[in-house]
Amino acid sequence: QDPLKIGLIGTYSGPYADYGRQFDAGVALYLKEHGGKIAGRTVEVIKKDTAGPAPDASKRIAQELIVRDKVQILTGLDFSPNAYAVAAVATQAKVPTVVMNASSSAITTSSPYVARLSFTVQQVSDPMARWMLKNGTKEAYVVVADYAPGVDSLTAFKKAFEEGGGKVVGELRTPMNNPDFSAYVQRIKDAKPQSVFFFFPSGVMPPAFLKVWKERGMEEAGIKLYATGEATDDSYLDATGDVALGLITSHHYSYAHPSAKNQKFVKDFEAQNGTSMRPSYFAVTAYDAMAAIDLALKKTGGDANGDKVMAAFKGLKFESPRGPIEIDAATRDIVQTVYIRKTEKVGGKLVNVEFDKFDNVKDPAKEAK
Amino acid sequence: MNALETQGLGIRFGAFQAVADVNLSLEPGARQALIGPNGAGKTTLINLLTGIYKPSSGSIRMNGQDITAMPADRRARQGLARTFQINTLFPSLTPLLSVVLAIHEREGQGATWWRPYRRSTAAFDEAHALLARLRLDALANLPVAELAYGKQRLLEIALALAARPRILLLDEPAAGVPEDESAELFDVIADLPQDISVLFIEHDMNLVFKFARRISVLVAGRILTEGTPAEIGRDPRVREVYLGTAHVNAIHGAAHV
Amino acid sequence: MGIVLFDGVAYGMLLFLMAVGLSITMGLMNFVNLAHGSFAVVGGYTAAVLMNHLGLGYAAALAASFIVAALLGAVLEFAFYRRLYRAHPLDQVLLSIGLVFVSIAGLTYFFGPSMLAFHLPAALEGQVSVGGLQLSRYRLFLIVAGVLVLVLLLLAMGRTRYGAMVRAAVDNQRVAAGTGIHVQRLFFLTFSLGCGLAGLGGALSLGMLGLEPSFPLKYMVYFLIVVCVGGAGTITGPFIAALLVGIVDVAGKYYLPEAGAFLIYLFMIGMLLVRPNGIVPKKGIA
Amino acid sequence: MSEPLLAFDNVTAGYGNAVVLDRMSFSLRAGESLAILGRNGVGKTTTLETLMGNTRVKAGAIRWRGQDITRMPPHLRVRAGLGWVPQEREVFPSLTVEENLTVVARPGAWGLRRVYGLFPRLQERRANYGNQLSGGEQQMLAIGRALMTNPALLLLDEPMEGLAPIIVEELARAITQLCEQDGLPSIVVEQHPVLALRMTHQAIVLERGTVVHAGASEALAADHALLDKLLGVGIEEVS
Amino acid sequence: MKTLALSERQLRLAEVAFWLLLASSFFLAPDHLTLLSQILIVGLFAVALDMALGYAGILTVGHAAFFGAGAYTAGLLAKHGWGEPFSGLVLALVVAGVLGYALSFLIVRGADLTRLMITIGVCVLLAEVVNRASGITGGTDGLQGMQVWPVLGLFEFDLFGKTAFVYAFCVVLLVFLGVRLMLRSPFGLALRGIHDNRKRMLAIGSPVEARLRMAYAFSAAVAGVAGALMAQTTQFVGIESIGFNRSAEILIILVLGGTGRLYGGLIGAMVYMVVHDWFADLNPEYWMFWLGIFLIAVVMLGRGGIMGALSRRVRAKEPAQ
Ligand SMILES: Nc1ncnc2c1ncn2[C@@H]1O[C@H](COP(=O)(O)OP(=O)(O)OP(=O)(O)O)[C@@H](O)[C@H]1O
Ligand SMILES: Nc1ncnc2c1ncn2[C@@H]1O[C@H](COP(=O)(O)OP(=O)(O)OP(=O)(O)O)[C@@H](O)[C@H]1O
Ligand SMILES: [Mg+2]
Ligand SMILES: [Mg+2]
Repeated sequence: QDPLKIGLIGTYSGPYADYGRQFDAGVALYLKEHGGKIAGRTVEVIKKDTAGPAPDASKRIAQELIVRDKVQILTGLDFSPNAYAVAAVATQAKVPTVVMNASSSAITTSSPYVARLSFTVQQVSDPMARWMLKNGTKEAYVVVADYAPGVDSLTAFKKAFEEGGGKVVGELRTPMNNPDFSAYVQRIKDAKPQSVFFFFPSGVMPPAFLKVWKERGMEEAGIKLYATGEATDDSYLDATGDVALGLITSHHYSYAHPSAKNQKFVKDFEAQNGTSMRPSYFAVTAYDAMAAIDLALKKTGGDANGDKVMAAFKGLKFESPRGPIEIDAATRDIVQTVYIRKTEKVGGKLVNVEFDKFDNVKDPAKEAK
Repeated sequence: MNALETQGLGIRFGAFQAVADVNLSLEPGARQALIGPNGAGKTTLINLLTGIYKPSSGSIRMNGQDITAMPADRRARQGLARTFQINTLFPSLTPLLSVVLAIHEREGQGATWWRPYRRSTAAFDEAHALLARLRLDALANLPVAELAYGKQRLLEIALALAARPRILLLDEPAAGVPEDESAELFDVIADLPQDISVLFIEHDMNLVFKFARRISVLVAGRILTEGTPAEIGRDPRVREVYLGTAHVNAIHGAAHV
Repeated sequence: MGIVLFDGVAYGMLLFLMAVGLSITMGLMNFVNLAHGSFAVVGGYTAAVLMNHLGLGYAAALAASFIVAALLGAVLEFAFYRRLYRAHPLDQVLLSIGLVFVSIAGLTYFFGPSMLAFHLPAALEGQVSVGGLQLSRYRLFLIVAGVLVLVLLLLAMGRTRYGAMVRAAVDNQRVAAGTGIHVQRLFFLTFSLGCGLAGLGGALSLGMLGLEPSFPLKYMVYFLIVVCVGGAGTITGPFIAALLVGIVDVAGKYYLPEAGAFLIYLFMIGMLLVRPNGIVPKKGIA
Repeated sequence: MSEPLLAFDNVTAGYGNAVVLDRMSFSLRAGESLAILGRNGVGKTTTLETLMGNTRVKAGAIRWRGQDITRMPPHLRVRAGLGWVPQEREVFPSLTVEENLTVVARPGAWGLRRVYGLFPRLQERRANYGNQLSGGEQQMLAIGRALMTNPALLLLDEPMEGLAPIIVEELARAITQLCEQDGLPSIVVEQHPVLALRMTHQAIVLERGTVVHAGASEALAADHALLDKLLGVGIEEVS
Repeated sequence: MKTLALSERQLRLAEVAFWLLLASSFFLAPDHLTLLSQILIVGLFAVALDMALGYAGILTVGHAAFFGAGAYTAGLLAKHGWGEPFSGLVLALVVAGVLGYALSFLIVRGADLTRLMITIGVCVLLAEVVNRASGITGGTDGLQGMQVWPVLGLFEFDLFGKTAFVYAFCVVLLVFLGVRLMLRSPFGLALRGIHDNRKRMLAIGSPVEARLRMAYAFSAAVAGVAGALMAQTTQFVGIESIGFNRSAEILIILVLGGTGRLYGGLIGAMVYMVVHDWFADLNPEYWMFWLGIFLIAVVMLGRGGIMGALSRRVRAKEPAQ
């Protein structure tokens, strides 16, 4: 049998190059563990760089991968616009496409050939609202980055929080390129809310926010802080430093997840990549995406036909390093456990320690419809 | 009615009054010189007349119409052309194209975008003729930046003439041009149709006394005196502040013309 | 109110510290140096690495960041920049963008694509109470540093013949050389100074901004805003502009958060329409 | 015979690939001023630009006080004693009059005070920026600036252009005096041969980049037929 | 270094050969059609920028505003039920042109740096507006749900990019010819004059600001067409199409190709995108390093971009008029 060709479209350069690195590491780890084979076929991964959000380049790359390189499966896709643009190609070419990160809810709806193994922003924001309510927080101030995922997070959080009887006392949308958070934090401080929930993309925004939070003595002022797991992304947590200590976040994966499967995953990952790089939720999704492709192709007997593979994805259930996951049969979107974690120092290292969870969380945006 | 007339024209740069209370008139067909010490305000006056500066006081009339607030390009289209004391040319164009460009603008075709300029044969013919008149035809297709300084001075005049002006203001047109050629140049100017009014600034007294029919003397921003060349040449005040002693003969020579 | 003003001033100082070098290389020397941020980020990395790995003190790290960035500027000036002083600005754009690309890839290669850890010394953490206001120590430090740099530069560029020589050489290199000015050496030193200031600015910014390889592109527009609104080629211009931008940005975000992303640009466009040549138009330094 | 102050030895030079000076030779004895005459575009300015190191010299050598300066960078030529007034004045527009002067100042007999003495107009306008001067004022400033470098030889490219007659007179007298009394000779490029010849001892006439006549100024000034032949000037008796 | 002198006829032949070669790549490089059509579109965008930057001398790093305006116009039209491609192009042209004309009032005054910053500011503000109006534009997720109808009702946009290539090629050629005509017209000559010396243009009676406004609007309109083409062939519009980064990238492309030289934009797009694609394939992580080295090398080897270097080798004989 000729090798299975997989096109991996991600960001390998520029400010988001960490995404591509994590993708690569996850994919490589899975293949290494399985002798470089998926469903008995040797695998050839062709990786392509979009250098960030770039739908036209992504679409071109997808077309070229299919037409020129004859790949049978597309994956990667860290940014939503890229995923949308590729989804159209997937439909046209009937090529199964596995989204490894792009988090806009409607991506799976936009093409029957798309399945998602990562998460949606709503999926991790909504449980945080419910947990806060459960733990006696009745009043929240919401801060999000002013872009589509931020708005998604805001909407999902607000909906869940208000439906559960809580009250959103203020909203702030901060520009994406915002060097100084002092004005926003000061505004919150003067509003004296009971709690603050924030969503920022992984990277420089959360530490910048947390630094000012700490500097202004917000904790001492008695304002509780919550966020989604992007704020304490394992990739950036070391660099973020102690300002993250004690922050409570909701997310689907922590590098410190205590399961045996994860411990092995982390150990192998470190053996492969060294300890300077932690596996983040990007790496784990990449790993899972390969697992899903492997399982699906095993079901089809190695046949990569688009319709067959997509049928095989539906309802696929397996144990991931993050915990049990499932591909929803109806929506081809992921169903997974969302954990509530607290940033703590364990063995001199900052990690997200899970202490509560919500099982079988589906994408709330699709549930609502 | 005068071709150009100013009333109480003045401009200040900060605290410095560069031109003050100038009442200057230019008759139709005038060949008038404007002389005065360095920094007297001659160039500034021309800049006021052409609309590069807005006056701080006074008014300007052209053929009876008040143009004090009219923008520079409109004045030019109404027939007011000038040359610059310091070369102000199109360095990357050729002399030929520079002149063609000026002709286009004169003909109101500057916004024509739907046909190649090469088709403007009439404009090219006219440009060739004009360049020939100023002996620039041999250099017509060289980049302007590569022309020697003196040739660039001639092109300054060509550009002004291409506008077929009714009023021509020349700021030291002959500076940097050899003596014989500057005489020729002034012949070209003298031969312009008699209804064109010319005002020129010049420090070469041979030329001034030969070609001017009337001379205005500007000192420290104000008109000191005006008169015929003979009158000006005799005026001791002009001699003291401007002429010095060297040019006595030239003046006398001119007076005989 | 007071605190918002203070934060705005501090943020403005940060912008000034990062952009003032550009006012020298771009404004004064007329070199469209879009790689300014690369020198800033090199300064930042220098400080962070020295402090994290060699345990150097903050002050020493700051000095090192200036020196390393200035040295890098000197090397690049010698190898590339000096060949392009008389070139078209767009050629300069191409060169400096090329350098930005190289710097991004290079830093990614050595330090990884994501943020580098940096921790302020304890003395600069937290707040002090001044006249009833809780002021951040780090921000107070930024303000002091900004004023210090302003004063030093004004003394160096304004009082001595040095500034006038640079302006003369920029006006007309051919004639400057023809009247005895050693243009090459002058530009070499000035360019290195600009780069060193960039490095210092980068290192000083670490307490607020995350340090990542893409820093040069991310903050390029901010540098340009400060320099252009202030008046390229001056020192006080960018200082005033940075203060205004900082105050407008912080106050705007505080009082009118919905307009947060728009304010700085609206302010810039407004300022440029009112004062097209900057708050302090370039004529003389100061 | 002693070494000349300045010598052009078969210099071929130009801009880029274009050759403007074609094997040009001339020399200048110490204590004597030289006039360079010629029609438009023959290479007078280029001769001075070559002397200042602003052109590409393809062959030949330039010697200044016995030293070969053919490849010397321009700023060192200034230090070696050449003081240059470029043809289009080229004052520094973003410097004030006073800065224009002080920025190039080198120690010596000439200082601000003396330049202002020569051109009182500059002192009146000393706070103006270079681009806020009248044409004649710029000319004065360019000359003053060259003097501030305290040169051993002044290179004047059409220095009288745009100056009022009374100033021309004064300046001509000053240039002659500089040579005679201060021992500061000049090379004067001029469109007006009569004036230039009066101020100088020697003269050369250029044609298409080469010297076609060299001799004493006085002799040339007196030989109207030759002048007419070389320069096409029908000289009128001016003074 | 000898310069090769080409007569006008030879130049014209070279132009024809250039376009024929491009057209023939339909058969020569069938695997690269999508890249080729994107090169053409980006090339047209660069040509549009050149009209403003190279010819009118308006330094702008905000031209993505018009590219994006065109893209969103075509995209929204196709999303809301009218997917006919040509009418989409025309509407994009009009919208971008009008926007360009309106903005030109802010831009034609002022010095280079001022213009530069105002164009950046306007571009960033527009991008922010698109981000805020996510209900209409999809914000950073991009505009989903475009339905572009087959070209002329016959040719579907296919997976191989054949239709897209032919469609883009024809439109780009047509618009390019229009631009070429304009630049060689009296208006184009006037632009060169303004670029060279604004003061003299005023003195010969040219209404400089009006000319510049017109040039800016033209340039914006062409950029709008390029944006619409990109939207239609991608069948998706991302917010990047209107942002600062795209403006900066197109500037690099144009400068690489050479400004003020008609073909500079197209050549720049070809070289930049092919080289970029090649480096990114070889080395997805560090292609920026190689691309940076490439750009530096280009500047070091010759000024004025590729066309600038070329023009020093090849010189058009001056036509005897
Ligand atoms: N923009 C300005 N700001 C301040 N002063 C100025 C400005 N422009 C000109 N001046 C001053 O105004 C005076 C008049 O200058 P103008 O150029 O009109 O003189 P001019 O009579 O043409 O002299 P010249 O014969 O030397 O050319 C000069 O003293 C000059 O310094
Ligand atoms: N930058 C340049 N590039 C190419 N050719 C040039 C350049 N500058 C001058 N030339 C050419 O060199 C020749 C000599 O010019 P130069 O300026 O030396 O003449 P000149 O004798 O000083 O004339 P003028 O009396 O007009 O000042 C001219 O033919 C001119 O076209
Ligand atoms: Mg004057
Ligand atoms: Mg000359």
